[in-house]
Amino acid sequence: AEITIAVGSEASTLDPQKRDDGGERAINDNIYETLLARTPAGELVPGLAEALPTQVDPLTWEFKLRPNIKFTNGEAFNADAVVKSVARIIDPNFASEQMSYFGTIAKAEKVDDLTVRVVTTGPDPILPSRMYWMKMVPATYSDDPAFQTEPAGTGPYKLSTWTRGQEVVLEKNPDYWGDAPSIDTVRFRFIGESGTRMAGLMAGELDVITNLLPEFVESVPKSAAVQGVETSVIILSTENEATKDERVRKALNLAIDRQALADSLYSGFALPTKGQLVNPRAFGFNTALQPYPYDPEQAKALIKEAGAEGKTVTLVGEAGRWLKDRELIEAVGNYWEEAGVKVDYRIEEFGEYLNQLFDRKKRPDAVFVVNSNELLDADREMSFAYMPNGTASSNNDPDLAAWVPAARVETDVEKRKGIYAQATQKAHDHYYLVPLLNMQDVYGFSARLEWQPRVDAKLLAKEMKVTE
Amino acid sequence: MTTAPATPGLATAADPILSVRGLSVEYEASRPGFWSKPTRVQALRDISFDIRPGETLGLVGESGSGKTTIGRAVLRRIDTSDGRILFKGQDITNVRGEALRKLRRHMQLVFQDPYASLNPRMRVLDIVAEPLIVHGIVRSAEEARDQIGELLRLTGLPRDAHDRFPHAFSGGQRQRIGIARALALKPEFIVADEPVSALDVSVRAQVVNLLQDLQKELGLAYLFIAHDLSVVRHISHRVAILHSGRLVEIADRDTLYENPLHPYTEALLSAVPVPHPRTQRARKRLIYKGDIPDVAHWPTGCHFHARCPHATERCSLQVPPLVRKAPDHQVACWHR
Amino acid sequence: MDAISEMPLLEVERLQVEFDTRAGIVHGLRGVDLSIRRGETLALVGESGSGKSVTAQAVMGLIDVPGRIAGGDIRWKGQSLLKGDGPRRAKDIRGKEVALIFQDPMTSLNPLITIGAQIGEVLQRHLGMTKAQARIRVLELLEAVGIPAPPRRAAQYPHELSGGMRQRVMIAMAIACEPQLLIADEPTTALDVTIQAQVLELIAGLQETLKLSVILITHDLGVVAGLCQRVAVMYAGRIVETGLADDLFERPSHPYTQGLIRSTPRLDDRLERLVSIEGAPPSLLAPPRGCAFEPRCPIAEARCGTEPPLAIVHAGASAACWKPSQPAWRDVPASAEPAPVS
Amino acid sequence: MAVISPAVPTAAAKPRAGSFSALAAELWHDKAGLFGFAIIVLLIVLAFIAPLITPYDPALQSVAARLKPPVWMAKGSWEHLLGTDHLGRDVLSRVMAGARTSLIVGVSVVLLAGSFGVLVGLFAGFKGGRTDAVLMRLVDIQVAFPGLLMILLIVSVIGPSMTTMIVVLAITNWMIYARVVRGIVLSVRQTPYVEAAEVIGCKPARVIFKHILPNLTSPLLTLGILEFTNIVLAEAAMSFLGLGVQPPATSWGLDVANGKDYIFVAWWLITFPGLSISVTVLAINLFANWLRVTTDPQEREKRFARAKAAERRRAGRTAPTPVEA
Amino acid sequence: MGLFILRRLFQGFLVVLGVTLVVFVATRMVGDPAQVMLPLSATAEQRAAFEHKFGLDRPMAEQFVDFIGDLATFDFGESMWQRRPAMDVIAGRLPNTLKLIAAGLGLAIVLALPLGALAAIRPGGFADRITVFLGLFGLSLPQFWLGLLLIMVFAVTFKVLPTSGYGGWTHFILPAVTLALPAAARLMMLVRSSVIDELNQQYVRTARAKGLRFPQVLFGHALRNALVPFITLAGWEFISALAGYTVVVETVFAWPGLGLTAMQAIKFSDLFLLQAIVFTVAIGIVLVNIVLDVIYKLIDPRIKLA
Ligand SMILES: Nc1ncnc2c1ncn2[C@@H]1O[C@H](COP(=O)(O)OP(=O)(O)OP(=O)(O)O)[C@@H](O)[C@H]1O
Ligand SMILES: Nc1ncnc2c1ncn2[C@@H]1O[C@H](COP(=O)(O)OP(=O)(O)OP(=O)(O)O)[C@@H](O)[C@H]1O
Ligand SMILES: [Mg+2]
Ligand SMILES: [Mg+2]
Ligand code: NI
Repeated sequence: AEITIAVGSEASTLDPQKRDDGGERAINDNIYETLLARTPAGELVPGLAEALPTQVDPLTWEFKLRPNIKFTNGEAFNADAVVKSVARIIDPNFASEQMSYFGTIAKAEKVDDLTVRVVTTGPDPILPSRMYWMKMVPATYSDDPAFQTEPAGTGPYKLSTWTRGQEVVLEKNPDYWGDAPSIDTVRFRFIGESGTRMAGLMAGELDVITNLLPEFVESVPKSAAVQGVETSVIILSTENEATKDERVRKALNLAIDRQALADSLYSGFALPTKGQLVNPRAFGFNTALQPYPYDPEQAKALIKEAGAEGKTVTLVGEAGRWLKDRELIEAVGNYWEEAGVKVDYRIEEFGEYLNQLFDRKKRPDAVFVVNSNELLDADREMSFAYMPNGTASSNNDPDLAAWVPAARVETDVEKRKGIYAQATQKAHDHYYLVPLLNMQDVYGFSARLEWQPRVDAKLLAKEMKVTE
Repeated sequence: MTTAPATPGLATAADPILSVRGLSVEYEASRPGFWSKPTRVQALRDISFDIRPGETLGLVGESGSGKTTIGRAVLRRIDTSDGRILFKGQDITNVRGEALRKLRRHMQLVFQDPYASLNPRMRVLDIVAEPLIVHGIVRSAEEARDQIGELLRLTGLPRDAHDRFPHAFSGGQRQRIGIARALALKPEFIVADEPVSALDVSVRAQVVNLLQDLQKELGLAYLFIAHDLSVVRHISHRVAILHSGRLVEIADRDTLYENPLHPYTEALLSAVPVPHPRTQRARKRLIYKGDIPDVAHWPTGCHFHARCPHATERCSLQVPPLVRKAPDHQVACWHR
Repeated sequence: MDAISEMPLLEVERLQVEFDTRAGIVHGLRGVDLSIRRGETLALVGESGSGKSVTAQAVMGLIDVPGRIAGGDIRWKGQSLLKGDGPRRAKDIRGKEVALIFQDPMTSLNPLITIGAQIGEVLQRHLGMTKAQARIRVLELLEAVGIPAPPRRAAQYPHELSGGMRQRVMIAMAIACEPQLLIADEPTTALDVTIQAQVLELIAGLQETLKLSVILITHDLGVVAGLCQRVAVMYAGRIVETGLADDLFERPSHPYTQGLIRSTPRLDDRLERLVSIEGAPPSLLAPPRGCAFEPRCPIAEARCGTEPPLAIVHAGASAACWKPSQPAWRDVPASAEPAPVS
Repeated sequence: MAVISPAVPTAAAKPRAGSFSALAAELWHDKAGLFGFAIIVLLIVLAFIAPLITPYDPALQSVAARLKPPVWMAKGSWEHLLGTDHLGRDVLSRVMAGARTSLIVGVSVVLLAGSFGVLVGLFAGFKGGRTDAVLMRLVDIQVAFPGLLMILLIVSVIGPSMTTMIVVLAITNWMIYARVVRGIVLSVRQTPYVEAAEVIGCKPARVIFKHILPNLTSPLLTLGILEFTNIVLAEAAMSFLGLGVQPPATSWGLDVANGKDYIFVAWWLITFPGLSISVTVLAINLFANWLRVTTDPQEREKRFARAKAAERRRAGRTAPTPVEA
Repeated sequence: MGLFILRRLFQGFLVVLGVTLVVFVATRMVGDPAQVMLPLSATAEQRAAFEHKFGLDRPMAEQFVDFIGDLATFDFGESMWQRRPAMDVIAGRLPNTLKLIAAGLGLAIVLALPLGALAAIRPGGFADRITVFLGLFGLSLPQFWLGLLLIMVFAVTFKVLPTSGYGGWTHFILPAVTLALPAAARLMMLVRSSVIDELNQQYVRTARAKGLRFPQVLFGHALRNALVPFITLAGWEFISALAGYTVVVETVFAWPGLGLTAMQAIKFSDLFLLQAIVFTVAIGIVLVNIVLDVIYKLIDPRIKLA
């Protein structure tokens, strides 16, 4: 059988280790594999490794590999391939954009043909999660320039054709080590406009479209949703005139009816955050926290009390990158205005938006971001938005500054969890963030397609089926 | 009735109001590229003549021969490439800017097309008063109303013409408005570029007569450009014949009409039809084959040699100079 | 004369043409009567706006919005071109049997087509010639109108020719199908005197060799004098006088004709003061009920308030005037008195 | 032969040509032009009083009342005549408010680009020679510059906003005015009455403003109006691409862009603003068409005559013989 | 003629140079590509490495000298977004856009010529009023709206044509129509008015006086002479389509063309790709202009190519 999947942007290369973009990932997830995998629900399971890794010492993890696996170019998958894959991706000259996932890895060592040790620069509790993200490439062929356009992996599919600007076609890998997939040919088409994608699905040209607008669930032949890895948040600055008063920050949190936003704007395909940015599926999620309540009266009162009535809050955001980003920003701003502040919307072009986001010296009062966490570990949110001097954070809480790095090297699972609980609680109590919604990924399917979408948002064709 | 026939010598006594000496004019025809030099066409070559106060010099020539160009050069509307223009003894060849604007008070132009030469959006009063305004003589048209009324009377326009627009007038009347405008500054010299060519025969006379009357009354000098030899005969004291950018003959009116020397003048005179069947049929007409030479590709030698029945080798090589054959008769031909 | 007994080639009867304008209806032609016989040369003269061109255009079927023929008839060899199946027949007559030359040779030729092709078109249309046949004939025609080096000229575009040459091309085009009638609408006004003489000579020559009838439209009485046998004078959309050229110039009957001749400057006379007809032609928006010349006529009287018919004044001459042949101006030559036909 | 001349009726009293009432009457007879004119008037009125009469604040969101269909549909209600958008804003109010944006952007761009282009054109046409050549070459370069790419570039440098858009559109649209004006100036300069003005000693400024400029008004008016339609469309396209007006301001293009994702569930989101653009542009085009003919005396006469001819043809069916006037 | 083309090529070269310089400066101001290209979480070292790799850490003047040097060899560096030579990216996209323009403009011309001529036969008549109204209507449709509408009707509802993408000839129909309609309307209105103008010319009277049949007057004379302004506008349509105005259509129909690529290049602050695109398009425009001049000359013998 043959299916067509629409993705928003085209892969710029098919080298699985080079770039960090969705178009490339969607395709290579079907061609390449990683040492560890996840079940559709998000649980770590063995992949190319025979079992979960064992920890030799705080810095060293040992992996046992499955035997008798070959890349589609004929090379064997063995310890050499793993060593090469690791060495390649962390080579500074290679300048992989995925380095942010693998910054802690020092090297990989071959023990024997089917045993590899991965060494980290410091204690790294989430190394297994990281290895779930690193695609294995063949030891020799990966140096060939042709590798960028003619991939060779161990996965269930291999590249058939790539017509630039139009489509990539994958066909079944006949020598796949695992269960043979039921779909023979997978066609990826690149369609940027969501309206056009919808049209394609309605016209029966497409089988799977991603980022389906929740409103359309009713109209498409079939749909499915899954708790996704993206969480929207507004980061408040603790320095700025308007938002340095904790009462104001609290008011801004209480002013928003998250449930209403989730129900109407996202037609229920989103959940109010539980008072934190950390993804509910991720390690480090604080189950003790409750969502900020919707209390417009108290919000108004707090604003008044803080003397912030009529003050201007600058809300920086962008449009078009994330699902309903502009609408969400406008809706939140609207709630805030009802609470009594004035909102200066700054919907910037993406480059300029990033400038503002990264500008450490001049933090905007409020910045809208959507955080995504593919590794499903709280470290991501912590270093992004919680820890002072994090990529996007706007507070200078000394506790958070100390805790987050500590947790990063804490290999004792329970202790680590404890530190994250402290950190999320502190941020919650001081209202550093306005966590908004945990988004769900909504997919539209053709009538014949059957598939359970995955938490990690991978589009794995081998799990799909069609009924004719 | 007029001063002209009885006293052809009268004007000679005075110094010329306008002297043109060796005038040449070139036009920029086109500029092939931004950086390249424009190609030039010679429109006039080595023109010399005088006009005395109160005198009319008729200028006749075929279309494209450069009549308008002479008028424009004399009025300093275009730059000369060679030669000098003296107005009342003063060299005006290179005046420009404010000095030129001042000069405009003394020399004026009457146009050929009575329809196109009046701004359709202005009242007659505004049109005629404009020269006075721009030279700071009056501040507004209304202030000049009486003065303009006098001009309108002089040019034979109805008294109520002031507040009407040009389109309400006939061709002859419009031409009178144009003349009134030219007279507003009391100039001594007027270039009239085919002022009657666009008018019907039945009204043509009105304008010609008006110009003559004004000359008598105000002592004006005219450069009267026309291609109609019959009209020129009635108004001019002297006549100059222009042929493709050169003067070929210039003479006292009666001399020229009765005793033309240049073969081109002869051809011209004989080609003019006479509105009388028997006379016309009886006339001996000189019809020369061939076309008028094109400015862009002037022939060498005498420009007329290709059509001239008397042409010899010499005519096609050397340009004949304008030589004086009689006290008031100059001609440019190797054979006369 | 033979020609006189023959049936007229073209007859125009009580032709009325009107133009719709926002200011009102312009009565361009107000009942024009005209006829021309085989081999005859007729001059149509009159002031600007008197309706000369409109008459020619009406004959050629070129009256177009805003104009329209409001009454009267045009007959070609006795058969109407306006009524019945006339309009259809007219399509084959125009361009073939009747041809027209326009005043302005500069704009009357298509600038993008070689003159050879433009002449050839007529031949292909009316004589069914092939392109190749037409090409040969074109060269003959160019030769006939006195254009040197026809093969080279035929391949040129209008802008490469001088005004006189273009007018010759127009003439070649007009005589291509050997028409019986040539209407020339001011064929020489745009040309210089010396070239004008050449063109007139050419038309006269062709008229002789091809036995053409010619209607020559002009306002230059000098041109008329040299070329035409008969003259029709138009004023304000009507013919006010017709007659043989020699007679008409010597003894103009209608005061307007008298005025016209009187105000035409002559090369051979020495009058120092030109004379003119005072006043202006009437507006054709609301033409007067009576004689249109009445306001300008020095000898007008009460009955001129009604329109005079075009009536025979003496043999071969008619005039639309209540007081024909009376000198309207004192300085009009004495010969204006009625005289026996010579 | 005796021709009895038909009685000629004196011209009936007519409104003076060119007078205001004559113009109005003419417009009244051209139904398409009248329609255009009416819509334009409506648009202008809307733009001025929209804030006073919109049923809701166009930026007022109501998350609870999202995507309500127009009143005539099954789930529609009288509260929102044209329904609501994805944020629960009233579509009718937004369409009304969008008129203001279109008008502001259109008028400002036309004025800005127009005045600059006119200045350049006047200068080039009047000075002539090298100045003319340099200026026109500049125009050429700008014309050869990939227009939309330029817009995209500038917007990404300065960031999108209404002001940016106005400036950018002005920068990329002035050339046409320069060319047209230069052409007219060159030809008008040749007309004898302008030459006459120079000969009597008018200073250049007077020549330009008193004698040349009046000739420009009607072609410029027509050009400006037609350009206005282009600007309305360009504004919409830019907003569609996300480079135009920024919220909470509204614009028809922005609304179509916002609504396009909802095309399958809420057709009214793109339909009403889209239709507004179309109708506005169509109306302006119709009016400009009428205006172009009206300001061209020759065309105007022809239009009149054609109308008369058509009238006569219709009348002719009942009375076939031509009536003698 | 050869000389003329040479001279025009030289002038064109200057124009292209000017355009490229403007773009060089403008692109440096667009934004920091390192921020845009790298993930939000990229470290400072990664950003520095990125900038170094593309030479963005050097002084502007130095970059500029290099840029000019490379220009001579048509080397625009590597697209940061696609990580392959910018010219390769363009080579892949430009043909698609050209094909789209050719299809759209061809359709527009095929529609405009006969309709415009038909309308001009009797101005104010029935056919004229219908075509003028249709023309004005076509002018008034925003392209993005039209495109979405067409997809809805023909691809989704009737399922007779593909919704989007590039492929066989069926894929061309909707985008080409969307591109063609406004252009066809503009061209049609132009044909109409210039044929009306030409029909009023004296030479048409001559043609009629010659007794030519109306079709020959219309097609052999009036329409033919109306071609000069027509070619001008058609060329202008081509140029503006080339200059990026296809981007709307490309966006709506997911057409892998240059306009869309330019949009993306800007979105990703891909300086090198952007420079290359502008350069290519400018060259294209210059070439089209030269071709137009030659066509003018072929149509109108009065035009001197000097
Ligand atoms: N602005 C100009 N640029 C280039 N050539 C010009 C220009 N004006 C006139 N010429 C040329 O100079 C020559 C003389 O022109 P001019 O207008 O003086 O002739 P003219 O005798 O007045 O003709 P006409 O009787 O037609 O008015 C003509 O051949 C004309 O083509
Ligand atoms: N298209 C038109 N619209 C309105 N009136 C017209 C039109 N064409 C001609 N006329 C009127 O018809 C009358 C006759 O015009 P016509 O062209 O026949 O004059 P003419 O005798 O040929 O004059 P000329 O000597 O100037 O060529 C004029 O009064 C003119 O105003
Ligand atoms: Mg002249
Ligand atoms: Mg005429
Ligand atoms: Ni009678």
